[in-house]
Amino acid sequence: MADTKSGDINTGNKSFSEFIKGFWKENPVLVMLLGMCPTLAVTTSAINGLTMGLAVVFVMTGSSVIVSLVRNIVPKQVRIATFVVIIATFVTMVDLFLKAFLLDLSKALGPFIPLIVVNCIILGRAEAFASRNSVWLSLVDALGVSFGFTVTLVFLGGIREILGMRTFFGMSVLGEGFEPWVIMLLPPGAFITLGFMLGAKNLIDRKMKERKKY
Amino acid sequence: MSTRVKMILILTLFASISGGVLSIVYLFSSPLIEANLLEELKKSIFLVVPNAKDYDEKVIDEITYFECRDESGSTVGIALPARGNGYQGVIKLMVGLTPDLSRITGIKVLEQIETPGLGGRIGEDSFQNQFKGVQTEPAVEYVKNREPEKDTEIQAITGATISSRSIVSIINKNIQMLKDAL
Amino acid sequence: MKLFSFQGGVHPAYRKELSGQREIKEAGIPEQLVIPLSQHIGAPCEPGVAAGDRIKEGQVIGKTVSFVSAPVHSPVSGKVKKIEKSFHPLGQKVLSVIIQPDDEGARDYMKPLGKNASELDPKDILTRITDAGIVGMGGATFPAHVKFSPPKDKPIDTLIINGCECEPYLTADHRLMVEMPEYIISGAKMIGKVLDVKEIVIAVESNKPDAVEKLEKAGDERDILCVLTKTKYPQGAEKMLIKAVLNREVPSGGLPMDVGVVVSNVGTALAVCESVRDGKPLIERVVTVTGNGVKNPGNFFVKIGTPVKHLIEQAGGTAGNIGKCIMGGPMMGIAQASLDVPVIKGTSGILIMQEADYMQEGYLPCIKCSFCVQVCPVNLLPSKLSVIAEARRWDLADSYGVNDCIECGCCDYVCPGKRPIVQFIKTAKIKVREIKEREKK
Amino acid sequence: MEVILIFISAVLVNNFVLSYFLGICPFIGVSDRIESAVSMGFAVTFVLTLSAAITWLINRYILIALNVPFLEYVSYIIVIASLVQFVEMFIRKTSKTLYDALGIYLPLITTNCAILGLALFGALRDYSFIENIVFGIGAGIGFTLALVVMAGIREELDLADVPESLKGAAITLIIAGLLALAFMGFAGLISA
Amino acid sequence: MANEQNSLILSTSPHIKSDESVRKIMLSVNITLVPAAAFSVYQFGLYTLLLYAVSIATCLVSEYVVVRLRKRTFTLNDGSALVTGILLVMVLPPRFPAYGVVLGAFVSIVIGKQIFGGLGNNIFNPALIGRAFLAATYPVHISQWILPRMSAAAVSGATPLAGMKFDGIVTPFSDLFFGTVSGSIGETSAILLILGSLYLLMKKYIKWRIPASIFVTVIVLGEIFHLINPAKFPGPVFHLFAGGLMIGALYMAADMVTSPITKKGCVIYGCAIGLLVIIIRLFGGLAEGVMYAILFMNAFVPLINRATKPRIFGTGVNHEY
Amino acid sequence: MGITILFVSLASMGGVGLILAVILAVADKKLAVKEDPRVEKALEMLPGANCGACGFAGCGAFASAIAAGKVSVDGCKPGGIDVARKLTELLGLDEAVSVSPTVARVFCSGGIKETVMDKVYNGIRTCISANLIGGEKACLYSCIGFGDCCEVCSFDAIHMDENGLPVVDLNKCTGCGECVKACPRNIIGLTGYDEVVHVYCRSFDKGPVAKKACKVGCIACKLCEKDDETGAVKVIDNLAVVDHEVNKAPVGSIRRCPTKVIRVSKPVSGYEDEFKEKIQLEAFEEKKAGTSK
Repeated sequence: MADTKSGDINTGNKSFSEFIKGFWKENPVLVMLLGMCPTLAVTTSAINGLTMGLAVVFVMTGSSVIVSLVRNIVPKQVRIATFVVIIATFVTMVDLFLKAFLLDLSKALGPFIPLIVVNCIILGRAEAFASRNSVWLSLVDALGVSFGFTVTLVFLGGIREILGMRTFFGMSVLGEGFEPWVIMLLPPGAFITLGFMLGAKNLIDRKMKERKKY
Repeated sequence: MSTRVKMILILTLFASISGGVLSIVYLFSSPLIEANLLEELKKSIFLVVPNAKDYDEKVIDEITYFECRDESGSTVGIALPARGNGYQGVIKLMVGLTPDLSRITGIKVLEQIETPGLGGRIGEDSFQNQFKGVQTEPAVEYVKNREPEKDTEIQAITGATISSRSIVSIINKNIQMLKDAL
Repeated sequence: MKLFSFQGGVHPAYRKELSGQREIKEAGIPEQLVIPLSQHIGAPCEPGVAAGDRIKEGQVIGKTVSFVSAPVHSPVSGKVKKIEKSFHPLGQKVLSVIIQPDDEGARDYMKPLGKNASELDPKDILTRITDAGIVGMGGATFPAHVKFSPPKDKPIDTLIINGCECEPYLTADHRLMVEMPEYIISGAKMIGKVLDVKEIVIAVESNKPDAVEKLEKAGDERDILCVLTKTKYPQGAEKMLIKAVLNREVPSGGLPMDVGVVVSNVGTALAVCESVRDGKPLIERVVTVTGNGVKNPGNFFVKIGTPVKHLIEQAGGTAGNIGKCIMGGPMMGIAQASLDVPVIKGTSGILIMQEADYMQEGYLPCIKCSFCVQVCPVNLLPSKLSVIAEARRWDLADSYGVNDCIECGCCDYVCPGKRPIVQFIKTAKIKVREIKEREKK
Repeated sequence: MEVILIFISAVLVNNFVLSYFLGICPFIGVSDRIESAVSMGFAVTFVLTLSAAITWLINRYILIALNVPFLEYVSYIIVIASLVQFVEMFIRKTSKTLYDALGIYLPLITTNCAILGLALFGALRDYSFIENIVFGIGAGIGFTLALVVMAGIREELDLADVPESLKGAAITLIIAGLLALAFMGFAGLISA
Repeated sequence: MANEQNSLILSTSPHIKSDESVRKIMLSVNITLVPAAAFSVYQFGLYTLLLYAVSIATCLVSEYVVVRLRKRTFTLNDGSALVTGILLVMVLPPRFPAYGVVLGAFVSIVIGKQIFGGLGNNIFNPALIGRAFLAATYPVHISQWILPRMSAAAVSGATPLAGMKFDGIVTPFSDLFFGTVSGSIGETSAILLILGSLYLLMKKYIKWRIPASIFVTVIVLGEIFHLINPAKFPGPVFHLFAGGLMIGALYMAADMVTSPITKKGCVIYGCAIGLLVIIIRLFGGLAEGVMYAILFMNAFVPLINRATKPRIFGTGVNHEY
Repeated sequence: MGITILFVSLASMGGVGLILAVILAVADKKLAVKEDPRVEKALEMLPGANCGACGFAGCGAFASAIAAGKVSVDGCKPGGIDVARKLTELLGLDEAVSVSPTVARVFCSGGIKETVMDKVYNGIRTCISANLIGGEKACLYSCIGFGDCCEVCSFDAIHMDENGLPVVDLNKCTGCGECVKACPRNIIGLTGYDEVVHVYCRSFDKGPVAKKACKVGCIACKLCEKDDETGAVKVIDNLAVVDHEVNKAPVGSIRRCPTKVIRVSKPVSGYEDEFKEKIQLEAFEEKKAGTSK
């Protein structure tokens, strides 16, 4: 995946490029199609997206670091089991934290906070990256990917919130004249919006590639 | 050390570390969480039973309800948690009743996943407030496209007959169950 | 009378009135004849003459080299001009003998065997059929003697003489049946004798009652049964005809003989009769020249090797701006690239269409109307096949039975999106074969 | 009756994929061919049913009995992960054909949110043991249904002129949205 | 090098084509919809005419724009967008806001049809996608009914199905048949829809097995439930003529592009739609389920087609004779 | 209370972990299945285009075959020599691999401008379909020009030019041979990188016929044979053929050819040196001057 052959971000600073690639080139949602479940489920508003994103940032950095630390002592047969235990521990922490301090958000995100455990992004990065790289690189990678994830979630949540409720982060953005599209808050709206986001990304990529060619 | 022994050790170790860490976190957070939950419960109870200042949790025939008292300690009403299926999924309510269960003093929708903007409007105050003072005998009813006439009637949300009907039937069912139990 | 029929099929405008009532005329001898050495399915012949040789009418000019092949005879007396690769109606270039006719009229026919089938030895008849270079004249051009010698484990009980002529426009077989019923009946009996069948059935479409009348009059009720089939295309397709008349289904990938049947065209029966009775090899056939691109459509006795151009002149010359020249009928015929191609043994008609007739301008995506599914006589899903071929998913084509397609063109005809379904299927067939061959390696 | 409602709800009204967004990753990944969709569906249904039973037992006899509810996620996931791994090893050893048909999908199932989601929802709703198993089967069938239908549509669209940028995951998501729209007709079936 | 004047045209057989065309089919569908559409304008007022105009215009413009953007051959004149535009309005409530219709028409064409690759490739019926999208987008507007001009007296504006479901009111058969009831713009008059579709059936532009099997299933199941509990469940005739069953079965379920191509498949598809209609109408939360039943079954069409591939001639039979 | 929970958690999770770990350990022992780890590694080395040029269903199947030693390491055409070397290393083979890289070349020069179009084709615009009835051009051996070859190329290495002829981008071409398979008239062939002199015509028609159909076809005049000092060029069956075993450029033939169908192709980047060795630069320069006119 991480082929640097095309080398379009060649800053010479490897950790920076590891960080930045999670936003576009290896965006976990739009390119790797990982973590779809929370992406679709919680993005009824931008704030939900942001919270979920930050929760993932925490879990991911935490578990990446730990996984990277213990990567050499875990035998391969129990690798996945061990990794998920580590991840689940962090998730439970987040969950308890939200319940203790941010009850409303915790309720809004419902069972999707625990489902971070099985968010393929985290396990995927743990397997593919953290279990093979140093702690520092794993940390940077985790931060990059999880921030990419967060940005995507906020974006998707923003679109759905604006069209579905006329607001963005609770602030009214579309006037009273616009009748909210309820569908945006429902599952079909989530699927369709994300589908078109993916399409738009592919389109932009293709246009950029074409421009490069000529 | 053979891989298999190592395997067993590692997994056991990680699992218990995880258990340990979490229990510590839990010990710190659980008072906060419990306080939160209690606060919420109180809020909903006091909302549906006006004048209530305190309550006792009671269980009868596996039905939990809250008997509410005012400052003087006399019973001013009963708060009954109710649940049932709505249009899309489970609806959870808190229903406030007069001590003799004859009238509703208020309701509060605690959880619901009805269609936003349609059935979801059962969560709006304008809908919930209708229930204040509604008689429960013989049963709560809903009417459509016109103003309620009788004391037992509330007006359904336009276009969301099912959700309105669900609320009404959940209330009726749970009150009936409580009545039978008492 | 019961009309025999099958599932599916279409009924396009038949346009048989253009040439149906015209008696068969002699087309005469053209200035030059081009006789391809491969006019049949199977191994091409080797030239039996050299450039400059003088030859007689009926003389062998192409010799067979294997069993599945048929010799080629000179249709005229004259001189061999040259032997070179030349355009064949099927599109490729094949080795052909080019003959400059003279007016000496020298003949070299075989010895007549006799008139009456019952008095003849089946072996003699079969040898004669082999020597006369007779092939299936309905268009398939499969060497007749091969068809008439089925393996021992495949007994034949029924011979069907195919007089359906379901292709629109064509009337050659119709005229033959009306004008020469005795020959056809006697030819049918000869073939029946060779195959030792229990029953001979002549199947004619219900739009040719005059032909049936003549045939019935000529034939002997006890020996030969005339049946009427429903007028619809492709009633004359071998498999459909067997299904309609006998309700037997030729297995997928199999031949009529797998169900104990041999089907022969009326033209073939005529040719067999002529070769046995008169010793005349297959050097001439009836061709319908029709379509609105010619002034006087009609039916002609044509020497094999006559260029299309000559026939158009015989039919009164071209009318309007010619768009297409089709060898065969409009449903299964082959569009020709030039008017110089010769008539071969399998040519039943030449259809000249004006440019205006030919309307096709691109095609639409499949709208799944299922018209094609309803008309497909072999129960395929042509629409699906066409879409598969369009998307180049050759791997799927096989599982949708592309090789069972008989290319009758019904699907293509009814398609409201004007999709070239048959071409898609033909392409897919080629690709599937290619891939299979590659896998075998 | 309750059991039937749970089943219908899990299959149609609150389909795991189309209204809870559970198991989207394999839904997108494995829905390109009908054969693999069917295999995947069976594998998921099997694991769902099995884990519905096991997680119910854990919930009842460890989490509630020992009063350690905060260990819910960790204990569920460790069991699920091990279970899937065990099943994979078992199938691989016992049946080559089954492994070829299902085995390759099994590792994917560990990270299938549907499994953990089922355990969590089941615990949340206080289902009885039987109800929980029915819920598991229903969820599995619902998942299979959505997956197979999607595979059928995608095979069809393979032959269609879909806009280049929408090919693959994008069009799959949009179709999922349209399917979710179609499934909305079943809303209210459980309220009767 | 320039073509010579007398070059011949080459193409594979067959060289003749029937005079059916996609355009002809689509236009026939449009024309046969006209009586019911005209009746709807009379019944619900000129406002519906505006909706028709807006819907058709949006459909045509969206189709034009998308096709241009995709640089594909221009298919506007095949008339399929027109069909979508008309049908979309026919299944909406009479006072649906015009901006909603614009959105619905746009969604029908773009999401319902063009993203699948345009004409012939869509999996779902575009008009129904538009309708379902609008139902989810504007849930309030989609359930607001008005009384038609020739109302048969009922007081409330509820549709016969909603009246039956929620209030137990049975609308007389003749009102249903002639369409003097409340309901979606174009669905009320069963007689006009049947008359229109007769021509299409005659021309075989409708796969007759689909509406036939829908009707049979609805009648049989309706009768069974009616027998079980006549008070709660209305009779089969009511089911047949109430709500959108007629327009759904004749014009939407039988839509060529989104229905099975095999004969057996059509029957299975029709029966399943009938079954779902009855289930949703009798047990679901909605009063009317035709639209969802059709959309749901549209998704199954590829599977149905695959499962009902006809037996190819000469395969799978005993060849002994 | 706190301590109890801590102990209970430690014990319960530890217990669960222990039980599961034991089960997995036992399963690992009892249910172990051996698999060649090299398959996965080999797969990683392959280009992953699943082009099928190796004759297997895809890269995965090829990787299995490689690991099983069933197929030679140079089986992957697109991967070329690099992949072959890596695979050799992986398998621990000693043998030195020498893969001669190949590229596709189009052996027809008759585009729209040069070839006579004497018929109108009406049907599917693909070569394979058009070939069913002969296409539009008079020459039956010519490029049909509908671009089937471009369509099948996974590497974006072949495109149609304005003259309706496909042009191979030699730097992108991997020699997988998909275009060769796609061309119904066999005018695309795989040739070595370093084989630079070719006859760009595949017509077996006799001189006059070929001449009538196309301005730039081989007319079998045999002048190339006459002027060939190397003995590499022969006219067989009305078509000139260059024998690449004769490792010298037939400069005389290139100069003499009246229709210029014997030509020198451009060198592939990275192979310029070998190219220079094979052919005297002089001939190449002359050719360049010729085309720029």
